[in-house]
Amino acid sequence: MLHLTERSALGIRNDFPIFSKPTARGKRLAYLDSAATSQKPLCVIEALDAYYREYNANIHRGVYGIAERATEAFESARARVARFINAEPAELIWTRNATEGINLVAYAWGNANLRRGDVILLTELEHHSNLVPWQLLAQRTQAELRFIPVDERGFLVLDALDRLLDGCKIVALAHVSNVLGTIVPLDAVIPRAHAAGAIVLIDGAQGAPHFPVDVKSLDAEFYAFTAHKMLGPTGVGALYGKRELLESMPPFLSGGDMIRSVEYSHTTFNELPWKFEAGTSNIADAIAFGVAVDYLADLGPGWIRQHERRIMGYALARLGELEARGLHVYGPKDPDATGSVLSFNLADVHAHDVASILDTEGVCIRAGHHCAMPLMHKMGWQATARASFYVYNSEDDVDALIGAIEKAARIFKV
Amino acid sequence: MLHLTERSALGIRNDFPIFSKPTARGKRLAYLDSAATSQKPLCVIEALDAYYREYNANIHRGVYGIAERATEAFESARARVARFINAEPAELIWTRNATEGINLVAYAWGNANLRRGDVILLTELEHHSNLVPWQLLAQRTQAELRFIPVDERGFLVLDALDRLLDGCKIVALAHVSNVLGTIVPLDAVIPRAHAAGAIVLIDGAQGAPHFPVDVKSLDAEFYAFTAHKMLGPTGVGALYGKRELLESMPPFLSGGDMIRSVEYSHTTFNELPWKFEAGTSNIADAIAFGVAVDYLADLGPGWIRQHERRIMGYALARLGELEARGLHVYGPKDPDATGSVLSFNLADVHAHDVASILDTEGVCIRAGHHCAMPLMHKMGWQATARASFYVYNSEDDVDALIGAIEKAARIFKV
Amino acid sequence: MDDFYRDYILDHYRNPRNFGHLEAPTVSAEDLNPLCGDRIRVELNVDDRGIVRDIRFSGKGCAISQASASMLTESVLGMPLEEVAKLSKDAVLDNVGIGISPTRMKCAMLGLRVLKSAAIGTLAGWPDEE
Amino acid sequence: MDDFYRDYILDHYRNPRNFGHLEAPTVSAEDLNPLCGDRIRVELNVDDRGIVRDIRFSGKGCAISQASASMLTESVLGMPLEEVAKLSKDAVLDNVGIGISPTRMKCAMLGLRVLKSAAIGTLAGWPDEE
Ligand SMILES: Cc1ncc(COP(=O)(O)O)c(C=O)c1O
Ligand SMILES: Cc1ncc(COP(=O)(O)O)c(C=O)c1O
Repeated sequence: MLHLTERSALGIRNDFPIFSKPTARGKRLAYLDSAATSQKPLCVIEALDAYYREYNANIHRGVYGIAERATEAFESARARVARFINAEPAELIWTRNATEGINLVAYAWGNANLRRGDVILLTELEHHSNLVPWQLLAQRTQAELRFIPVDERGFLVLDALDRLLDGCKIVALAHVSNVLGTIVPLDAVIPRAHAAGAIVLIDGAQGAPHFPVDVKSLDAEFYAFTAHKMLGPTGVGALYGKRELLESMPPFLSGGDMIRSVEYSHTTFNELPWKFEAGTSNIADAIAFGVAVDYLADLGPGWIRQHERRIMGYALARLGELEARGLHVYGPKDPDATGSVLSFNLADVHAHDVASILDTEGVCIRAGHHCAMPLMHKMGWQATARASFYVYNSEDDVDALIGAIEKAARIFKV
Repeated sequence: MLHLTERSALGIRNDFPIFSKPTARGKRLAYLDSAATSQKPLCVIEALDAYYREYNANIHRGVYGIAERATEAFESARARVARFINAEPAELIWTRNATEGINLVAYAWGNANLRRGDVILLTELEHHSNLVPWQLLAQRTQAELRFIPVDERGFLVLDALDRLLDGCKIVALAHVSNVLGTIVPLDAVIPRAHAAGAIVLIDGAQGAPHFPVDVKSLDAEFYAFTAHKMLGPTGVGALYGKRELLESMPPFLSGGDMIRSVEYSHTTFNELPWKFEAGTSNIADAIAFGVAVDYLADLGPGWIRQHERRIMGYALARLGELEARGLHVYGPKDPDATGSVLSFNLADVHAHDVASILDTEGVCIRAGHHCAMPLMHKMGWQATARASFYVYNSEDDVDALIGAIEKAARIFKV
Repeated sequence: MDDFYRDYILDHYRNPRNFGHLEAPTVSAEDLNPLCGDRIRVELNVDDRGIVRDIRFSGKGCAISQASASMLTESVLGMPLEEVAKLSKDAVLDNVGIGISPTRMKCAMLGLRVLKSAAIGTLAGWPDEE
Repeated sequence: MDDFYRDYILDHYRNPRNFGHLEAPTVSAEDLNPLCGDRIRVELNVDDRGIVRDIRFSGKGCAISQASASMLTESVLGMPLEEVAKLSKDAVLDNVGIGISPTRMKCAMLGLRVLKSAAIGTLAGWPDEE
């Protein structure tokens, strides 16, 4: 792997096999949908391959050579993913995705700790995955849901935070909005939540891939994230939790692996982190997730942030030039206030139509409600088109985006 | 792919890259731990590879080319896995593994339907994954757990079944025991359970890989199985459920994808099967699972069963020759009554020591309690050694097993 | 997909036919596209012989769903409800031509789905049926 | 791993030293190997200067856990409890030699873990400590 200074997005792109071939229509692939899922570098694909070709075996209880090797690779991946966010391995639970991590907390912590009238505080910009589990928990426990408002530029309004926190047991909020790109001011919210006696869960699905994360200094009780948005495979994610809290929680899913001793009538549970991992784990994908964070750590989360900030600056400027043709950009327009997500609409053209036309030029973006229907509704948007950037993107992708938007404008005569 | 008649286990073995190389100690790999996890054919490994190299994209909502291709491959895999057990695609829910499928039913169906005093009926031979979720459900709901007894040969004792079924709401039982190999007489249990007003869940983790499964003729309400034991990747499994039941159940995990329409205060849910799939699915592994069942379907479940029956017959005969040296074989000793799982102990040698010595000869078996501690305890076994067979095994693997057991006997002087 | 956005499609998108509401519709139905949450509503006036005499649709959506719905309203005017209930995908595809990707097919079929559910619901509710 | 099963190991397995129970142990502890569920119990007699005067272990398990525990009991006889509490992995590995795979290491360390938890628990419980 090259050193940072020698790296460029174009060099990085060479590590990703998907960019080596043109699209079905013969265009260069301008992949601008990493907020939905990222592409995977060769080292991650090869890690899967090597596991299945060379040492595929079930873990923890096998005493033969390939089982030992698989166990070591699996637990070493956990240690590396934990280190990536400055957590201890015992505090890092493998899940399927960010969504499952949030559900784990809503069930295991929520069912045991929430009572009628307790408050669950969310924000108005949450992804469905950090909203619906809390709605269902509120139904189960008769707890009350409250929301930190979002203003029309996409910023959280914290003026009434202390009132909102009154009676609150848990605050669950995104690190970064997947619609607006807004970087949520965690440092402003977490201490006040703690002061009010609430614990805090961060939906880090759009955080960990793009920003340096240090769970010790963040001091949130939980941080959920997902491999497939950070160069890893689909099917694995992780939930960080503070050790004492995890220890005090009852288990969630149960079955093989998470037990210590089982009798017909009752069971004692394994120690952390295995207490929360039931059945055969997603061994191969966890190992590959470890390789993905190694790749990211080698680039450096700081470098990644600077790289994306630069592209966002360029994209905001170029899209600004299209304002005259009716292009609207949503969310904070300051690259320091946003991650690498950019929502927009082209005049009265529906976002789906924009996306379909962009596709013909090899430009992949997302269109729709981005799993944040209530936010869309509040903002009064039927749908938005969303471009999102990652380590392999560069100014040339923004240029392709602009060119394709101009094509859409021509077709729709705007 | 060759036709059935031209196939042999040795030919099949060529399809599995792991067998192309000797073990770290230079031995031929005699992999006899498929009950823990199976090896993977090249076509499955290549399916993962192709997804990540060529059309990695998030599904369902993407309108660009690779997202469309990924969505089609994902839903086509569902259709093929469903067809493999004669289910409809809408009745097949992707899970992480068999364990998660059982937990889904224990939470979503169980919490909504069980009341204090209701009976959950299991058997004494269940894997922890089909025991602990019901213990926890019983604790949540004050339901009562009962067990169909197992006799010392490993057969279920059905004499008192009707009494056990009195007050029963759900019967959860394995298709095949992962310790004893016992084929559970589902046809004898399911109609009687239905007559008593109970629904039935089958833990098919050891069933679907080895036996033809037709959920329509079985008529059980749920059938849970897991890809990694049937040539598929780790991290994906499936839960079949009867449509009306799935429709009447509340959702389990919630978040993206399983919704139809979300407001801040409440949500309406998606139709089947997506209602039970929250967050980004394990796209790559689901697609590869589809390829695995294609491979199995091409061999034919009937052929697989005959193949394994033949090896089991041979293994029982060869192990029988070692009885004089203190080898004990557990479970039904009739290949017609067992799957392809064989538990044994060598005199007073601990199963872990047997397994470690076998490993030095390239023979991979499992040793311990096989995630069925209560059964082991009831039988009075501290641990057993377990050899299990699959499509790529042949008589030569049994010979390697016998040779390695003789080595263990020499070392331990028995 | 760009083949799809031909002039007559864009014309139907920008100037949808039969757009709006009926004073007192005999039948109406509404549904949403699970892909994007776009909604379409269809209202019909059906005479006593079961013939569609007037139709309106409403809602906001993409060019594909809007144009497909607009063209569809034109083709079912004067059609017996029984035929409407039996319309196949081709009723839409014949109008809009080819070039719709599988995911966007949900957009194209939204109007048809709503229209058919209105027709089928009504037929099922008629006392003299069966 | 086959290097491991040398004669002196098998001798300790078949004829474990200090196996059984003490009449009135000053200290005892028990734990299980999470890998396999095997259990080991250790009982100690400690004199008033904190020296291990007698020791017994019991339980069923594999050759690795039994032989490791058996050898360990021999090496801690006469040792101050404070030293027992600080024993490292090497106390076992020096006895049994190399050749233990990572997973089986849990078996080898079971006796040590139980012994140390007995020693640490006792030290912590002593009123004159600290
Ligand atoms: C009978 C039985 N049930 C359930 C399971 C659990 O399968 P998984 O770990 O894939 O959930 C297994 C395998 O470990 C099994 O053998
Ligand atoms: C902010 C946010 N939260 C949660 C999720 C859910 O992630 P996953 O689908 O991997 O669980 C996503 C992505 O879809 C997201 O953008």
